[in-house]
Amino acid sequence: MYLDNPQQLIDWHDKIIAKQKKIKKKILVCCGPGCLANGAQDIIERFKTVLKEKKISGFTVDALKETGCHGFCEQGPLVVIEPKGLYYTKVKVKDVEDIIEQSIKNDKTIDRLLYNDPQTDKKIEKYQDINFYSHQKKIVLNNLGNINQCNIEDYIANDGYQALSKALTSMSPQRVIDTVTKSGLRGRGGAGFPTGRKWATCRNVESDVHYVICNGDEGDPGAFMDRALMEGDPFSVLEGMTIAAFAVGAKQGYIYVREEYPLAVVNLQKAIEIAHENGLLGDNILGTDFSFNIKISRGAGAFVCGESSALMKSVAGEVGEPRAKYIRSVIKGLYDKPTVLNNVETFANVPIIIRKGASWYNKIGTPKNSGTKAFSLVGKVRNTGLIEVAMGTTLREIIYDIGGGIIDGRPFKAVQTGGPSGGCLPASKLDLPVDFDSLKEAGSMMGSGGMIVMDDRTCMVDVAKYFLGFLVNESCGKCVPCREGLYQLHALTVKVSEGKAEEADLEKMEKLSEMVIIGSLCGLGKSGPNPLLSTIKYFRDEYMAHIRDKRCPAGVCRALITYKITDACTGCMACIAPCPTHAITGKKNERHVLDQKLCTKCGACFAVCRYDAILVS
Amino acid sequence: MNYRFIVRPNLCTGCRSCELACSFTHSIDNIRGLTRIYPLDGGFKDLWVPVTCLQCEDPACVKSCLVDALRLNPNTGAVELNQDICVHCMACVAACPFGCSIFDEQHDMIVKCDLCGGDPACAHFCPTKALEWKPIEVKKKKVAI
Amino acid sequence: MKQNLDKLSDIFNRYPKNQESLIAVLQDIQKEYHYLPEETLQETAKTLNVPLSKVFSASTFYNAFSHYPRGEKVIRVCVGTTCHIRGAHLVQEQLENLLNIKAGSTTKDLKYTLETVSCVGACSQAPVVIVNNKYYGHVKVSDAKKLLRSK
Amino acid sequence: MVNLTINGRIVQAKEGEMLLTVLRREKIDVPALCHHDAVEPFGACRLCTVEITKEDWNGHSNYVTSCLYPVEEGLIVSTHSPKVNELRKTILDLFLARHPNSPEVRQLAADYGVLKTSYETVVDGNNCILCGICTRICDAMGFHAISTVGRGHGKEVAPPLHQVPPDCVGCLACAKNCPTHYIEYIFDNNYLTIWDKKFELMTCSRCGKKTITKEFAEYLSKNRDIPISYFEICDECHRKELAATMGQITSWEREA
Repeated sequence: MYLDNPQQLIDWHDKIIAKQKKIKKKILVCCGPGCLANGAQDIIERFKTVLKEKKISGFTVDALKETGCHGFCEQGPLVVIEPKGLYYTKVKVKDVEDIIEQSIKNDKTIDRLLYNDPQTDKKIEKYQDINFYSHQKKIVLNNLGNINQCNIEDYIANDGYQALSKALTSMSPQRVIDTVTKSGLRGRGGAGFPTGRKWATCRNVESDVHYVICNGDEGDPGAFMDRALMEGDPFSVLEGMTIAAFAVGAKQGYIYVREEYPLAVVNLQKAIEIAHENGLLGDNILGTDFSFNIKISRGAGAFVCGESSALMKSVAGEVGEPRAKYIRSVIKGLYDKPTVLNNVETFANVPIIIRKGASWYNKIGTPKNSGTKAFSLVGKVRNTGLIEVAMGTTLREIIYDIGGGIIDGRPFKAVQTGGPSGGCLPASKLDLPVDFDSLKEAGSMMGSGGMIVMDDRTCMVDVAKYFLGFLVNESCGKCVPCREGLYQLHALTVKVSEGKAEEADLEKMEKLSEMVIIGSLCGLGKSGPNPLLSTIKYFRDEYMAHIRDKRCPAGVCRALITYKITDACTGCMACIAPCPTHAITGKKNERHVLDQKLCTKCGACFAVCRYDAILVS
Repeated sequence: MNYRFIVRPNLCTGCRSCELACSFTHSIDNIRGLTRIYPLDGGFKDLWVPVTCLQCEDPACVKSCLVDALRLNPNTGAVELNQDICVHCMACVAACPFGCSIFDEQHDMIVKCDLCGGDPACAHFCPTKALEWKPIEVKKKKVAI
Repeated sequence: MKQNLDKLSDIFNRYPKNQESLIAVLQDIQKEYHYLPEETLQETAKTLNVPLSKVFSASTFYNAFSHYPRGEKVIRVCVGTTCHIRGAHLVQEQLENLLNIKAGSTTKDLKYTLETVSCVGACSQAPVVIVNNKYYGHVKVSDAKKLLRSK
Repeated sequence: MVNLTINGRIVQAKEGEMLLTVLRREKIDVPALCHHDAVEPFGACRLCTVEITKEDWNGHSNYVTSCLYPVEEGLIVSTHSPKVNELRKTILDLFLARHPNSPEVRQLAADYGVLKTSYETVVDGNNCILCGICTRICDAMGFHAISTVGRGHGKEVAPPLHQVPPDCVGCLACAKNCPTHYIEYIFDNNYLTIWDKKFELMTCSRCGKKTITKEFAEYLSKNRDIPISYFEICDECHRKELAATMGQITSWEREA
């Protein structure tokens, strides 16, 4: 339906609501990255065929919704039956028929598919009652579990495009900027620059052309919030960008999506086409004289392209080398024109702020850090998944209340935020409120929202080595401190992990880090040493153990550990085949023997042993 | 005030004072530069022609420069070569139809007459006024350009 | 190796002929041929009116592009942070040993290509291995052989 | 005009000028290996980094590359503060680890008191410091014959596909402006070879002297509207010819 004026949007909204009221039950199948990896697609196909075969009166395929990420990826694939909120976890294809028979045709609950609370050992029927959900505050991610991914009717039914309509009809661009400024929204990409101020600067630059770019190059390893948003709720991103374009006077926008997210590209493309068909993008949006187009620009696998000036070069089809930003990109950005660049989550916040007002948004979170933040809670935590919490929630609440603590009840060691630009925070910082300023002060940063929990089996030297290795691979190679400095820092961490370092090397690393930070051209180099510096700061003992005692306390650094087979060995022979060097020998039911000379310490035996008979020391 | 650079081959004795003056004036770190002016055999008996840049109206050297290192100095009327910009591609040396962009091997740079920034040393030292740097008399008739 | 270039014009027709389309075009070529044959780079330079050196520079800068033919089965080991601390490097090593190649290369018989990828955003399933775009979660070292056999 | 203080001295500069330009004009010795006036500033070598502050910055200072930093009113610049010197030393130390055999790098490092690298020497280090001057000049001249290839520590300068560069005309600008003289070229009788591409040289029809490559002359003739005949005579023979022509005129004048 092509919308010629704002009134038509309201009419359409009412019509959809009326239509949806007729659907008695909805089957929401999570199609987030985690559930897809676990086979959600097969489940959907099965639902479709079974629904067709059974021909239940009052039920068509319409009742089936392929939603975005529901968050609790650990328990996927997830199926939710609304309106009751029945929450089925780890659903398999063979369960589909059962679900339809029991819970759709009838009103029964299938006990075996319910979530089992590990603390109380009780089955929980509805997801609202699960700790993982009850401690969250879902604003931006709210649509994700509820609507069909690329269905504009679902989006409009959930108040979608009302913010755009409000902005275009009853607000001036300046008032839009004022509202965003007053809301206190800060860039969700990591650095936390006030969004309103960015827009105002861009608007005030005189130029024939302004651009709006959405940064969907979620490069931080261990983060997938933006992926979930782009795939599961693409219209909110488009709406946010359109409002931003209206505010700064842009006619052309770009969404830069990283190469590893093909589904995000497909869904965004679909959403853009649908928005065009309905007069919500393109010329004369909603019949006003405001026009805006969005083009998708695919990344091609370069972490550095998350940096704004590199991203703009990449959009222009060039090599993604950053340039020095003494002249900021809001003033001279893409093709040297004033450009607003925000990340996916920031744009997704905008429609909500415009719709509900700045003061409503302001009340969420803390005074200087309003709103919520989405995180991907992963690592050695029990409940991994996609979460959204109010700013200022403590790390402890996130890791223990929502995350359910560490896997296997092991001790918490550190939490890594901010990806390769962030740092590792130790247990003493667990009560730190999560916001831009507190994390930065503690030596880490918000980053785009990856939160990786580590237990005592994670070696901090190894983590620092990992991140530096990552950055050496991802550095564009333009400036010397980053190209050569990070390379040498990585070489030094390798030296530590091999037990070949001296105490003086630690100081050398700290000094070189400082020089890389002040000397590098872009954010990648300037924040690159953070994982190293934060681990040296909080886990100095562990470094000293590697250097002085030639010992890796976590049992990770290969040069410093040995694998041994203990008396617990039952002689099950499970470890013999996986050993790539045939270092393990033994007969059935007899204790196996590991030849240390042949052992390459690959950990294959350790991973398969079910009797904890392999000891790492 | 406007000046003009006058060359009178019939007055040239081939004493090569101009060469010396040019070379000394363009010294770098007390090493003499390559002369930008050459008194050459004019073809007749005892006729010398001091050959130097004619500061053409539509200079081939400027056209040949791909990095814009050669520019007209509106104050002196000389086409000057900015050494900081020059990339030593030798295009101007090859392109000048009068051979007046020259490669100075000693200093590893391309040189050409710059009229000494508005006071050419060669004219100063020419004993016979074969080279002269003279103010232009204001003409009454002016042609609108 | 001469490549069939017929599909190239289809790819070019999808985009405006300018530098802005360069990366998209290269991606489509990569998708079509599974790598970037030399001739396609030359054609791209000509068609988009971008210097060949710029095309080559971009195609070597970005990780997504390969200049050599890839195997029938492309195995990508996610080495994102979560996968790393859950042992992805061990899986990678096991695959390297089994295939007798290093990550980033292809077996001589062009059957397998082993690559690493920095994060595919499926961290809750860590470690993750992707075989020809199919995701395998919670992979163990001992699963390596199974992965090679998988379809 | 803006006023700024450089190492305690008040200096005037034009608005929009880059700090390094001002420093060079004031004869303040700040090293820079990736700077060339023919091309846009790049900010890759970071050696020209200086410390800047302003009176109202409350003692906070910032480190910026002077080649890229536009001058501002009231800027207070120190070009050799302890931190800046330490940074330069570190960069030269890193350079020395990667390019141990480059005389230019060794000289500059020695000037800053770095005689031996304190880091691990990079095994396959060559003398290319990846300053990008060659590729940027090649781009500025409009040839785009060479470019950087790859990224990160393995980045290199190379012709496309690592083959003979089709767009190269053999102007030699890349080689002649390389700060470490890494790019090789060979003159051999009538030929010049660079980037493995062999070029025929123009020969003076009078004296037989070799000038620029034929391809370069043809390029200039075609794109810059210069008669090809100009390139057929060397500069010396051109001068002789001019003298002979002028010998027939008594005097000539040009207004200046």
